[in-house]
Amino acid sequence: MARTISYREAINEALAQEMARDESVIVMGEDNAGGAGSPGEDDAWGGVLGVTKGLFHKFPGRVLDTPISESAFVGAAIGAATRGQRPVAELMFIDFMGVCFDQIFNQAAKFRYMFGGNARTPVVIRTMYGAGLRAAAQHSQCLYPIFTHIPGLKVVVPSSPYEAKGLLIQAIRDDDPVIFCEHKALYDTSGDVPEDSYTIPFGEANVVRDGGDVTIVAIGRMVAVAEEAANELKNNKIEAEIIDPRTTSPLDTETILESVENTGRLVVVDEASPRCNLATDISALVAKEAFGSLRAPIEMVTPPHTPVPFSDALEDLYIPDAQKVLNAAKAVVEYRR
Amino acid sequence: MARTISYREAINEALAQEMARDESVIVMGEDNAGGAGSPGEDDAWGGVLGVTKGLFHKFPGRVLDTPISESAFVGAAIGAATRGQRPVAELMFIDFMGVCFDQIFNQAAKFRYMFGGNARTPVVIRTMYGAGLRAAAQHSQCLYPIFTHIPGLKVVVPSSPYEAKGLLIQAIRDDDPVIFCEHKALYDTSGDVPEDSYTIPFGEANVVRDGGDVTIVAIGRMVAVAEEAANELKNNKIEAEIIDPRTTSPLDTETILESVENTGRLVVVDEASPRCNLATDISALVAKEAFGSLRAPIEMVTPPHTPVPFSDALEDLYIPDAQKVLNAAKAVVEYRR
Amino acid sequence: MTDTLREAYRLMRTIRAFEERVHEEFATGEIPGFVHLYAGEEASATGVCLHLDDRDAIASTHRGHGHCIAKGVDVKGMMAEIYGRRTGSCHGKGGSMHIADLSKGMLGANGIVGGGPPLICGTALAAKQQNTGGVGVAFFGDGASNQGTTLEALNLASVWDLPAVFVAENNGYAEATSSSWSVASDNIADRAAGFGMPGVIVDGFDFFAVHEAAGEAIERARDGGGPTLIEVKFTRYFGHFEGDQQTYRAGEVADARENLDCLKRFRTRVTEAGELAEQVLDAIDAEVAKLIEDAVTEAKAAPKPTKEDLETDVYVSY
Amino acid sequence: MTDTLREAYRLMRTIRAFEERVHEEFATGEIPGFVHLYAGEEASATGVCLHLDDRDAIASTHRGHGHCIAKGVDVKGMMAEIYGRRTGSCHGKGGSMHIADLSKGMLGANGIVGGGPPLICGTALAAKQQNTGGVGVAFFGDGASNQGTTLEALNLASVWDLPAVFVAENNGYAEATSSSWSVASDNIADRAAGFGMPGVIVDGFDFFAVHEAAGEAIERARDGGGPTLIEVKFTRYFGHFEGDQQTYRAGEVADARENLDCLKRFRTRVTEAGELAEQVLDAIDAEVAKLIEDAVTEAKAAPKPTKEDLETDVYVSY
Ligand SMILES: Cc1ncc(C[n+]2csc(CCOP(=O)(O)OP(=O)(O)O)c2C)c(N)n1
Ligand SMILES: Cc1ncc(C[n+]2csc(CCOP(=O)(O)OP(=O)(O)O)c2C)c(N)n1
Ligand SMILES: [Mg+2]
Ligand SMILES: [Mg+2]
Repeated sequence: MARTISYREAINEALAQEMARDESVIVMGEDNAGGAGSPGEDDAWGGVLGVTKGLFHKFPGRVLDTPISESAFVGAAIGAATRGQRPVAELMFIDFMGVCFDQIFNQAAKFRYMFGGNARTPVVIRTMYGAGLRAAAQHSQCLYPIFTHIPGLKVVVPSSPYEAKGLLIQAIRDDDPVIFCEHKALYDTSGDVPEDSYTIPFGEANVVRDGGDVTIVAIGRMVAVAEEAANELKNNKIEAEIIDPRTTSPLDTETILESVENTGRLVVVDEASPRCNLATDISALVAKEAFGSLRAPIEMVTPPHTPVPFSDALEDLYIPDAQKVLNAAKAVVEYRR
Repeated sequence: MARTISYREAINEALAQEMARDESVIVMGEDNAGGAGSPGEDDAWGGVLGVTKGLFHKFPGRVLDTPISESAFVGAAIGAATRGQRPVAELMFIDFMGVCFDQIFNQAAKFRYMFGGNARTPVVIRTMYGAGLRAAAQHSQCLYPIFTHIPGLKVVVPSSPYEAKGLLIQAIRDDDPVIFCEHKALYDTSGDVPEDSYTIPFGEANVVRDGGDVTIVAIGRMVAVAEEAANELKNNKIEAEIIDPRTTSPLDTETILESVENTGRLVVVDEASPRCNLATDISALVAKEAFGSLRAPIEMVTPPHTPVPFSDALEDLYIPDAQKVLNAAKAVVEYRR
Repeated sequence: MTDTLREAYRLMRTIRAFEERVHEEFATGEIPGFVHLYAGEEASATGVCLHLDDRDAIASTHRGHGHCIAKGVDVKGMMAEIYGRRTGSCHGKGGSMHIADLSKGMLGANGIVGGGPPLICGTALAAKQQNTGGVGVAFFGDGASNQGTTLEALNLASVWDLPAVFVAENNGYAEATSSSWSVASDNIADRAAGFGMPGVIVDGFDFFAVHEAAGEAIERARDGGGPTLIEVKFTRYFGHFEGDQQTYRAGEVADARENLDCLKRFRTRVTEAGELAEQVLDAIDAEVAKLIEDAVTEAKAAPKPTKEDLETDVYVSY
Repeated sequence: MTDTLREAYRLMRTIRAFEERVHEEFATGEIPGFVHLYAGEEASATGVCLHLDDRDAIASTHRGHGHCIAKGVDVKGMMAEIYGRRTGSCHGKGGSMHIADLSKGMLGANGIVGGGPPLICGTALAAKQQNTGGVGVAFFGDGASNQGTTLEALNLASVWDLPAVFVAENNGYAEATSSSWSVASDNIADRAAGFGMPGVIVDGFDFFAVHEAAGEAIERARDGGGPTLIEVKFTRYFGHFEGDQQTYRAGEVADARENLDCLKRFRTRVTEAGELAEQVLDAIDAEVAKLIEDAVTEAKAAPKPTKEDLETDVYVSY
């Protein structure tokens, strides 16, 4: 039965259900319980934005607080994954990957290949990304293009509570290292989510909305922005098809290419910095594989090539919004060679 | 006057000339002299492949060995850059960025923006990238797409001794943080290099070869691979224009677009892993900005989405070669809608 | 000496008043983003920075307001920055976690735990290369003392024999996690020996203790005697960030505010010793109150940055 | 006990013979890539790993051959791997720097200095969660002791009270850089106190000393007594990697080979004590020589991987 719950609750529920189902699932991160060694409440935080709250008492000994030592505890999650655990480590903000990236991209991601197939590293790294909370340049980045670049990693970018739950359960059961990217501005959004456990397979895009005039591929929080734009486009008699890849690695190239073969037009909406991001990745895919169907330039809607600004006035300009998607879609639909 | 010297010598000469010219230039890295605290020779290594050899005695006190603490010494270079030095720090292999990326992308790259323009961080990080030396998965990566993704960084990828010298001198004089990527398989290649100091401006591509049938954009060591292919293409009566961007950030979009407007066909050759790399970046640029001129799908020649294998037999298959470039170029030239 | 005392009090009072006010203003919802307050810890920034001058640089943390004020960053610019205004220290682009003024040797608050210590190896190296007699000071928390970047920096500073001082501000918590749990040694200062430098522990509520320990370390650094690790122990008065319910804590804050407060102790000591009169201190309080009031008023009235500002300041040239 | 001694000698001799032979073969130009030899350090890997069994995991370094052999990785597979053959431990995909056998609890040589210690916190955590009595052992060099990842791992292991042992193999150099310079404390073991664990120093040329210290640490770990840092001091016999001219060194290697060599000392001690006969040791030498000879012959004759192998083994499923 589906109820309406938040993205935060959906993630918490996925963790709780998998922990109940499989003893080898453990959770770790800074203040994932909160209060280690402190005189007061011992599940005081449940992560900085409360996502893991309550798990500590439900699963004694399986929710571990950590020192601020991301290399050590992310590495520990990886090491434990090679020895029969299914750890879910929380990298509080994706922006902190710079202090622990080695363990992720040179260790976890490469074990299986370097060791000739003789390794299995079922670790999940949950991490919070994205702009919108006035958290400034070091706490607002997307950075999933960097993880997508790395062979050996899987990268998940859930756009709603429903995707968050199903994709996280899949991530935990998956035998490869997974980077699970949660948009901080989505935690308080709600949606219908089945109570029972379910998985959403990786590499299968969701066609959020059908339409024959233009294909809009949008990542993570940008899916909602694309939907807003599509509603407006409809008023302009333009039917947009919206594709949410859900995982950027693997990427469901087929669904994207089929759609563009039908519409002939593509807009990619990516909140990540514009160089070497998913917008370029998907544009390039289409320019190579569906060139014959393309009837207009491929538009990319992204932020500018700048760090994320602090001031609300600037951050609102920085983040791609529905108006920019609308303009891009109109431009490609109206394009004449 | 130009002489023939190696890529390694060109880099060494650039460092020596800038150190002689400007007292604030200092060099640091693991064994950049080599022999600190040891009983024998005190300039024993000059870096792991001898690139900085000899500078230690020429510039007393200005070539610093470091412990294996990349975060600390790369951070130190960055901190020193904010206080009047022009440090050139060596990150021995670009693959090691995972233990020090934070200092590069959250500190150096963002200072100027976060501080509202009130910062200047003239640091150069020299680093060795690329496959071909049977150095396996953790010592053979390209990774410049990751740095290119980050606003605030400049990224340089010299393809020859001539570019190496001119671009490194520019990097040292530049007031922004620069990632200077040296291909390890190029160190022993030679070319004509002026003895006098000179700079090559950033963001200005080099048109290595003119041609009207197809544009080949190639990065770093791939320029030579593209040239090999172009010679073969000529035998097939296909004239390829080869563009070496020289810097991936800033990128000389104009030269690339102009060329494609003329040829109508594009092949991008990038040694980096295929997802979210420079090949996708440049493809996307062209699919957006020069769509009207495009007469064929954009081909990308890259390695597969795998870590770099160790065995020579596999590594040779992994690295893009002239045959693959040739095939791609032929495919786009022969393409009929 | 009276001047120093007066200045010490003025700085500590300014920090306290600034933070108490930001705390109030944050509750109104007008201040965007994450804000971490330094109230209770004033003696550390002040006791250290009073020894510093233009040759010297400091690196701060996410809890940076106190360090900024102590190193001389303009208070009105800071307040405007926290409000995201164009008139702010960083023109509204940085916010609370990134206030900086490089012209004052203030290398920035830092959103990355452990981000500062490596940078300070660099400013100290620059001072050494340029023979200025300058020192670099890295402030970092107990939580940051477990970050590899911090530990590497301690070793590098020793190996390079740098004029650097590492100030570990142990306020008992990293977010909700107790330092008694997260720091595996009894004291952070116990780590100094492993990196070849002296380690000192001081009572962070006692301005004079901090001032003295910092003075020794900084003098040694200036004289070529290498780095020192100083652990300052105290408590923060507010939550980790504004909004923190602090259910992990017991009554330590009330006790500290009542019995240990650095401003109270300072006042008692200097008045009892006859070094400064109550009226002098009261006058400073009034002066500071006005400054903060004006800072808030001006910040609220100031314009926000605009479209034209979005893409500037990324590079010096591009 | 005799069995243990025999096994100890066999392992040390195997490592020595393996490395001496790789040294010779590398000179012929047939071995691709970077190769770092462990000769001289045999007592460390052997003295530690003899205490380990299937419950236990180790993480190694770029100088990994010795750890692999001591933890039971197949020698022929290793040799084939170094030659880049399809029959190698990693099917030719890893090479010298990445030999691993997870089924044996050998988590891999590692091309990243400091890569292993965090992983070992994880294997130790897994053992603890699963209550197997297993331990995790991280081998790392003096150079790696300055890498933040290593230092963080020490603290985490203490904080989580993990059954882990950290073995700092101080061979005097990181590449050409002396550990007396790069490690700011007198000993790496001096760092243990700062991370709340015992620190022990042993003579790395003395198998018995290593074996005893490791035994104590591993027993304590298995019993829930938490982690230990053991510093093993010795010298590597070859250059940092094959090709290193070693101009930074003085006569320490000749001296060590002559007077300190772990195999020589072991032989003298066990024969003089009447624990093992010369003939027994000679027989092991002969057996090992044949093994290595066969390993090289087979490796050279083995096929290389092919196009079909290039894109496999990236993911379990994709
Ligand atoms: C690398 C990194 N990890 C985690 C965080 C999130 N974080 C911000 S402040 C903080 C606690 C810091 O504790 P401490 O160093 O003791 O400083 P305090 O807040 O007590 O002043 C944490 C975990 C971060 N900003 N950077
Ligand atoms: C993060 C990282 N930095 C630098 C290197 C290059 N490197 C490989 S081995 C080595 C020296 C290691 O010294 P030590 O830890 O003492 O081990 P030893 O070689 O003496 O066994 C260096 C600097 C690396 N592989 N990884
Ligand atoms: Mg703290
Ligand atoms: Mg060593």
